[in-house]
Amino acid sequence: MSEWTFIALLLVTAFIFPAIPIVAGTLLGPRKPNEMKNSTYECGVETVGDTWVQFKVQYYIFALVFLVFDIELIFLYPWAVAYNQLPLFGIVAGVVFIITLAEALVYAWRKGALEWL
Amino acid sequence: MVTLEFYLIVAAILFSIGVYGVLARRNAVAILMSVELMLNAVNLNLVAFWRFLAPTELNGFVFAVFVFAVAAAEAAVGLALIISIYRNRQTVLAEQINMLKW
Amino acid sequence: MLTFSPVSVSFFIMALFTIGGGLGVVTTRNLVHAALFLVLSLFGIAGLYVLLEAPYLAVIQVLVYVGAISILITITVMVTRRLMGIEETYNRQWPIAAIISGLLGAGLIALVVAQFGALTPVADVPVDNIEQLGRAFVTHQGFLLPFEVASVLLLAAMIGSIVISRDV
Amino acid sequence: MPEALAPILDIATFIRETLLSLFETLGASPELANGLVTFIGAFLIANFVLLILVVNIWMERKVMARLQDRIGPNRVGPWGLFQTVADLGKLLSKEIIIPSQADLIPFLLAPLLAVMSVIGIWAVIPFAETAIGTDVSIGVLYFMAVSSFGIMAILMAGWSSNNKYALLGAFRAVAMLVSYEVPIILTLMVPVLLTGSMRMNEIVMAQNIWFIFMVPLAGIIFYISQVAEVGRQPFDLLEAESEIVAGYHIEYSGFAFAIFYAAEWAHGFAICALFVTLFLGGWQGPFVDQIPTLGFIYFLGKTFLVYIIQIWMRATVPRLRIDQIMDFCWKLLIPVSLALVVLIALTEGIITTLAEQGILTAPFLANYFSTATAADMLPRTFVLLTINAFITIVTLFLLARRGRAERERFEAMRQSMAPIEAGTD
Repeated sequence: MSEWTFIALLLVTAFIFPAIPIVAGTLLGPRKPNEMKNSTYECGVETVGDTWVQFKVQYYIFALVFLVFDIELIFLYPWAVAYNQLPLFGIVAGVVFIITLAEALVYAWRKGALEWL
Repeated sequence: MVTLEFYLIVAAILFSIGVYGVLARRNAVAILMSVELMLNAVNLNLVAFWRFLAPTELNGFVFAVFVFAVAAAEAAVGLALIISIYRNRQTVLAEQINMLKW
Repeated sequence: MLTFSPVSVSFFIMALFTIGGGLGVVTTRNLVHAALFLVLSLFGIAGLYVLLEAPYLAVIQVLVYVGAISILITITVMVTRRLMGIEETYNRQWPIAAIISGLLGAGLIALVVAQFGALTPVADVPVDNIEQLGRAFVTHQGFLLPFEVASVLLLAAMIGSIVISRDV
Repeated sequence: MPEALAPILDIATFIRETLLSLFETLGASPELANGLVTFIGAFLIANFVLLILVVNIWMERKVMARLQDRIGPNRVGPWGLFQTVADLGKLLSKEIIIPSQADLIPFLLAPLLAVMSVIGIWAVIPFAETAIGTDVSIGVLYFMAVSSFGIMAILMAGWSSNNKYALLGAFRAVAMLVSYEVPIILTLMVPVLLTGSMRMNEIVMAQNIWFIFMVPLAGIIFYISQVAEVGRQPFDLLEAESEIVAGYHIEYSGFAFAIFYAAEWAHGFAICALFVTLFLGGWQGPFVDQIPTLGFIYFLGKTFLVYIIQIWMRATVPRLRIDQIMDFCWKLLIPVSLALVVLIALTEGIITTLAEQGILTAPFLANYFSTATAADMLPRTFVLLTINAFITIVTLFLLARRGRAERERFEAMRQSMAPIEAGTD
């Protein structure tokens, strides 16, 4: 547990450190807002409404394939840790797992889901 | 020392929040987020039981790991469905998705 | 019972994150804010996992939820954005929903307090927990079948969602 | 080892013990003293990360300048060493402009999260055998988890600015970062496979032969993917000025911008430290088991060397297009790293099984997985290098065939276009 105290303290410190100059900057720094300055930067043209740009599904698919590999990691890292003591059967079981997921990659590739258009 | 009941109470509260979200929100994405909360409440329960009742056995731990995998699969398919419905019907409000066929 | 210690203080902070984030998810009207609250809530749960001496699960919680699922959700919010006004986000049955979930929560808490009063851990977590897990995943006595089924589940989930989200 | 020299030989332990006894004589309980020392350690690491940034930025500008036949900063302080400090002073005195349509809380939270994700990485990096923030049992996964906050920060920044360019930049960035996380996950598994542990210090200690010499392919893929993860050149299209102005931090100014900038630079240095820890032997070096303090020197020396390579890459390689970046990741790095993991596992499984059955009998196969001495690791190095060479050759062969096909297709297209071109002239 004590090892996580360190991490908690480090993260809190890391959060507070940059927060101080930002707060100081907003409080002490120059503050002369005007309409032009505070407008959104769009190369001089005024923004209309929200930024409602429609996004392509492509972004979703990349995140999706990533998610699948992320889950793979949950199962494979314990396997990798135990790897040195596993019999051949155990190693093959892990390899089968990887290959099943590689099929997912092959499918996405073949379907053209990995092309950036 | 934090005893088992505190973890279970947190999980119970989170679960009911999730139930409320599922029942009360209109947006399908928000409903999915609430489902995600419920799943996590259950998972917290599992891990707490594992830690307090059978820390030397792997069963509870493994169960939690598999819940992760299922939750991820659920989120992926659920969000894909929402995107698909949005493209076909231009809506993500749950009460407007009431036709079985279109 | 509860005494003042670093563990109990961090438990309360994390519980606050979890429940506060959860409340944020269901009450905020802005969906991107809801996704951010979801991240906060799930991060709180990761903290609770650390306190439960399951750092592996905590790290995975952060990796999978903060690193992947919340991004997926945010992208979905952006992709389905055009109709996502700031107007009302509750349906007509929200008072009933509030009552039902309140009752459910109260019932669950009563049950929990009655059944699992002040239990303390029966043993320590083995040090080579993760190694055992890795071995258990690939042996007959362990979880070989679920392990391989999980990979098929992920394959199916991925193929399914690619098919669903790509059809025009 | 002479007793009097102990503090110098192992300076980290010495400082820790001194502080502990100091706090206890001041009347603190052992837990409190421990907590205070932990806090001081965390504070020191956070400071180290931010202070070394000054050196990093200065070094980057100097090396870049030399590579481009310039002198670089040379006015503020000796050799322009205080240029960064002056820049910081300037940025501090500037206004933090908050766009009127921005979403205030995520807008200000995003840079903080970005810095947090970078400083958090350093918690598990061993500077020397006795000087590691905390040696958690899942160190390798921990830094992956912490860096995923960086992605969240980018999304928050892009969304809360309420700016089309920022959002577009953020989405591109996220798509790219998420993609390059996959090869990192896969190649990171290789050191874990070789060591049988996820503790950073154990991974370092296992490297009597540096892992880069055992699995060069994994090391190179890991490094390239990490460089992409930082978004440095040649993968810097997150802020491609000519296309999306500045990417996700377009609306940031003053110190809020400086913090994003700092996070990016610190991340660039952190990945060098990670690469050194995982593949270049970390603090390992001659005499380090007698004098642990030397570990600092080896570690920082190697890290700066790797950092210079990064600057060198920046100065030489042109920026890639986004489709090229994606193709490079999904169609080259990921298949290769998958093949690497699968082949390593299969080959080693078969070899050890054969040795157990007594079919393959060689004395060195008895402790094939041992990492105790460099000599013990030699047979494994040989096997792994063979696998690496095999995969490299196959990959190059496939790439060459692909390239030839592309060229032929292009030539054929030009042939068919030729009469039309001639006609229009």
